[in-house]
Amino acid sequence: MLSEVKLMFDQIIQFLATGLSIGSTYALVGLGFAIIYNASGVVNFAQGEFVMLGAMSVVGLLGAGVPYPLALLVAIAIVTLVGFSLNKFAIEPARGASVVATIIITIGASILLRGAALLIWGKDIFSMPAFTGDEPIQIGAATLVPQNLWIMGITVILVLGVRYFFDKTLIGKAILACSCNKTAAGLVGINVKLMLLTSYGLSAAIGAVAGLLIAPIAFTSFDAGTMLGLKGFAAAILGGMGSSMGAVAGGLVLGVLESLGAGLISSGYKDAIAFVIILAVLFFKPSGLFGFKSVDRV
Amino acid sequence: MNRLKGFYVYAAVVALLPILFPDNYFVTVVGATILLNVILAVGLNLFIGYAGQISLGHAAFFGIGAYSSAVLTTRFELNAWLAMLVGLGLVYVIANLVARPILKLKGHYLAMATLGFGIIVNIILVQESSWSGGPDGLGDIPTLSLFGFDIDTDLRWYGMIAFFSLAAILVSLNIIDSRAGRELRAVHGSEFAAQMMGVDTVRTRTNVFVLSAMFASLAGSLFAHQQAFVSPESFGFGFSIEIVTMVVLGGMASTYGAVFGAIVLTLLPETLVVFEDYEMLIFGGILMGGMIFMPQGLFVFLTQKIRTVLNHRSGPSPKPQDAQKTLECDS
Amino acid sequence: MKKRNKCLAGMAAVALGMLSASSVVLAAGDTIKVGTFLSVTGPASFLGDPELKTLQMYIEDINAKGGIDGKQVELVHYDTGGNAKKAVNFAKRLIKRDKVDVIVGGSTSGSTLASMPEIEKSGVPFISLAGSVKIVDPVSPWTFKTPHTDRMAASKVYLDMQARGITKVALISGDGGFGKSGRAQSLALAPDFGITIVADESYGRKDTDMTAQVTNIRSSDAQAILNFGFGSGPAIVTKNIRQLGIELPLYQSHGVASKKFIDLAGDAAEGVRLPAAALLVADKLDDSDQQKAVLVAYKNAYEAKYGPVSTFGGHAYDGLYIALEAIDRANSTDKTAVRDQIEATKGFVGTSGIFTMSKDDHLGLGLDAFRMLEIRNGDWALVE
Amino acid sequence: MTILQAVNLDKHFGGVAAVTDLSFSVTEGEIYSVIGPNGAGKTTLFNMLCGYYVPSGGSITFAGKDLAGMETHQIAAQGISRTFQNLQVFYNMTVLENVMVGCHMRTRTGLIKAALRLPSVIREERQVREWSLEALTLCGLEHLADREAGSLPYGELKRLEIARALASDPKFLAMDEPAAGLNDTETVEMRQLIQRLKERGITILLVEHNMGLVMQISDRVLVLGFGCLLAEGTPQEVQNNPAVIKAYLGEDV
Repeated sequence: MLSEVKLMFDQIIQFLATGLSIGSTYALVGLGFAIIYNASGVVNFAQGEFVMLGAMSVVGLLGAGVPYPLALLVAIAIVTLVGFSLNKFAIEPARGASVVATIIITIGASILLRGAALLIWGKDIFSMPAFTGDEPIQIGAATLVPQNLWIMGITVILVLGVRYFFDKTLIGKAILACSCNKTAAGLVGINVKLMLLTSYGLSAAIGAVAGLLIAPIAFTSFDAGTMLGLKGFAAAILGGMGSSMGAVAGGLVLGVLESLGAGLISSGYKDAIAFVIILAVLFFKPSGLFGFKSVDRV
Repeated sequence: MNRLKGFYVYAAVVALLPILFPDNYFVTVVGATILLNVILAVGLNLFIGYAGQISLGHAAFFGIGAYSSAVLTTRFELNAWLAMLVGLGLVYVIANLVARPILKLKGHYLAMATLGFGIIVNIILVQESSWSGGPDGLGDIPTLSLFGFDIDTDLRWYGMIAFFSLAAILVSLNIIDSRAGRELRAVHGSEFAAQMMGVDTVRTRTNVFVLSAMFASLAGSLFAHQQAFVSPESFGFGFSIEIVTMVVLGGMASTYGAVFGAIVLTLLPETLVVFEDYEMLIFGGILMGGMIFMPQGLFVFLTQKIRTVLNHRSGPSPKPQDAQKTLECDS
Repeated sequence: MKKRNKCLAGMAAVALGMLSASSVVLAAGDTIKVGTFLSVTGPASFLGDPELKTLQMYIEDINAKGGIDGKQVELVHYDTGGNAKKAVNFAKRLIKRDKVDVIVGGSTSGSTLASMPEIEKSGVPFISLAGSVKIVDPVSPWTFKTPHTDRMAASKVYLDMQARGITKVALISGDGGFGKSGRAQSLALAPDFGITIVADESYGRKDTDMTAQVTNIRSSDAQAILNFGFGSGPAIVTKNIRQLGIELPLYQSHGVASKKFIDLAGDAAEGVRLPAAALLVADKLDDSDQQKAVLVAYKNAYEAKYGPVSTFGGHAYDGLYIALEAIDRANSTDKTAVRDQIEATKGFVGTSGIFTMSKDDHLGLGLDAFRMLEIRNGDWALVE
Repeated sequence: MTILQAVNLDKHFGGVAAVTDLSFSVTEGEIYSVIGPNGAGKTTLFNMLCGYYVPSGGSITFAGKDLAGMETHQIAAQGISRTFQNLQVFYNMTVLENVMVGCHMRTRTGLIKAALRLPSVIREERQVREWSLEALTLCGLEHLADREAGSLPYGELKRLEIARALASDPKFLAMDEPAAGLNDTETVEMRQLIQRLKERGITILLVEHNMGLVMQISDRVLVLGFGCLLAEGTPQEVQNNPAVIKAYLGEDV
């Protein structure tokens, strides 16, 4: 009896560890959603494609003989450029478009990017070497591969970095100012366009990093971004749209929910369980866990 | 009768095409798909375009309608028309049940909630294979029959779907041009002002959500009998997005816009097929370009263009749009 | 069931009467039209892509050699992107607009099953390239298939387990059509082989980590693990199993029968067993093996042009040749005649095995067509 | 006869008190104005009256009925209507349609009847059109009936809101700064319009910064300061009230 309890406990530890690792990638994708939403009020449904492009670029660069660490950096740079162009060529010209119109534009962008990836890299699934090998590590009752630790570690660093950026640096504060009131931000001399560009670049770069981190575990292919994009969106909404830290928390919660759902209830229904819980949260907190309700002045 | 001028022209075209081209794949097969999508788009347009809400899970109702018909006619050998009614009833109940919690939400939160609902329904269809047939789907669905005639050729299906599609457009036009339709648009314009005029906006939003869900359910039942086969992948997130795109790309808050969107979005992939691997790239580009350069939608864009051309011919006339623009700058 | 088949046959005959009247006029040209709809993009592109390449390569080859009965063969192709709804419309397009003589296609069971009602109604010979047993059981008059069924795969795996004395099995499957159908067959067949399923887990197509499911399997008392799925899922499962230090024998399905799986799973794939067509081990076959010549020829031709071969392209090879040989034997493209000749296929040596079809068997393969393979040193090896 | 009565109303947002212990009553048929500096709680008061905010304490009674717990549309059904400080026009409709929404409570047609467009619906539509044109005429907008609402200038939009409210045949109309942003001529027109409404027997609750307008047309005036009642009385009484003078002109005068 006691050993059964112990086994159950060990299992739950494993589920939690796995969940946190999956959740970290969701958190990064969600963070990307939150940054762009904050700066421009747009929900960028192409966020998942940044993740895919990051991983696919590394695969492509490795194939071209670029050394591993350099390939990682170049891939992030490439995706950042894609983020810049998305803002420049799709979001900026469509200023003043309705919420649904921007949703369609970003969905169009995601299809376009997927189509481009298909043409460049083909339909194959690609593997990517782990940062530091595949040898499993035992941590308490949980077994992880080193890549899991990389995922969680880099997520923590990035999240802290983003937080510092928005709280402490002038550019970060300027972006926040744009999100509150573009006209006012413009009046006090903030280059609103530049700030938007920065936030798209930043969010693309974070997406790319998420891609690099997850690919050694889950592989990559031209259509690998879609599902991660949806999960990231769910994470951002669960946390409260526009709250960066909320998105991170939302991602971690989502990952743990999925893992516990799969492990304890039913692996077939794990996504449904996660979504039911998200819906329940929204029912009681219509602006997400950490979002704030804005009151319209009438 | 001026009110329905456009409708009569459209109905005439829909009726004439198969008479002129009775054996043309693009008329009877693609045409039937277009007309089916018209039902979906026109229904969703009431919710998105007119009432100003968003739903990324509409394919779920399409699927519930389709599966109701499929399961009831194959497993319980129920009459197909009865099954269709049961499907409508089921969607009525489900839509009402989810509407209350979901419609409390606004904007992106509503988008997320409807998306989640759609995904949950899809997962159920995939997992509950004992009655749904799972991912492999359900086949051998009997066809519809009317007055003893089996609807078993593409031409007959075209006629059947055309009938319901025209009915859907007529209903939509009638509603928009009535007290109920003004309610919807008022909710979109200013929810609080609408309430102040005595509109129970929660009920209005629920009703239009349920109504557009029932349009989808009807389309689903027709789809199931037409294809004689249903599987969950036809009712997934991707298709929800496709319907929304029809509404938005065609032109929101315009019934003909939705019709136009359904036509364009059904024909586009059919034509892009020849581009093979380039299909996605081109399709994505068209979506983006369309929305960036014509944010008000294709239909509105084109009618405005035509109007400008006509106006130029008959001399300059005042443009109300300009006045609107100045106002937007003021506020 | 029987009654319905008769009914269908009757309907088909009527439809055929109407169709053949028109097709005589249209097919009077001197090409044989082979229609195909495949999942060249989308989640099942790993099936559709080699299938299309195979069809294109061999039709070009046949035409270069003078065609069939002096007629050139024309391929009409549409990409379904793995979407069943599109498959139905493209099947209609092939039949109504392109007026093809025979259809060889349908990469996934979903797209095949979806388009079957339409094809059966129109009465066009159809050779499916998808796995599910439902396609040919019960037999429909116009539909055939070339790949082994999932039921055969499960049987083959269970036989191997029996030989190793395994009675408790943990099942894990993808939640796509292939995985779900394979799971159903595995559950249904287990008692016949004295096997108990002690864990039954599943995963989504785009899941990135299956550790939670594998953890549950670890705590069951399974003696072996069986995974039905395709795409990246099985490779992730394989890696997760190793990560959690599980040493149990791991069986995969024929869904991973391509070199890609070994690439993706890497070292973790060592020792994995799976039932697959002999194509993967063509070079290692005994020279006396009837199939060897065909396999080596296909493998060399494909690899010279496109890279590593998979068994999926082989299904298209089998389908194409069964169809064309039937047309050749029928000396016409009359649909009933061609269908009857396909049914009369006897001892056709294909990549998946040796086909002998009949009115009641629209697959024509036996369990022996499957070979049990094991991954050793990053390559396939035959299990004796 | 008292038509509206507020007793000990309180409203605070978090720690900030917007309205404190406010009591007053409005008599049927009068023009009752509420004035006070910005942030005195006038709009908050309006929003509580209309059910947009829930009062933190106290009660509002209208024609003998407690409004507590009623939703905005239920309050509207009691015969209360309002106009908005920040315009809430339905920009996605024509001028006439805007006003037709106002007739909502006087008609019945639901979705199903509308979908089938039964003869009763057509009759009702005709009636609604008639009522709406009447309201537009009263506000001097009948010539703009078919224009898109978005194309109207500010002053006319203000009158459109009044026409829309009128179409609901209200007993009581709350107007939130109807003259704000209007030029002198428009203000005069607005004053005349408000007086016409009064003549039709509509009780008016007016919030306004234009003191000239308020003092000219009000029967009674309530002065708010920091959410509290400073004074109440006829325009003359209020103008001479030392507390009011202090609040408006500062401590030292």
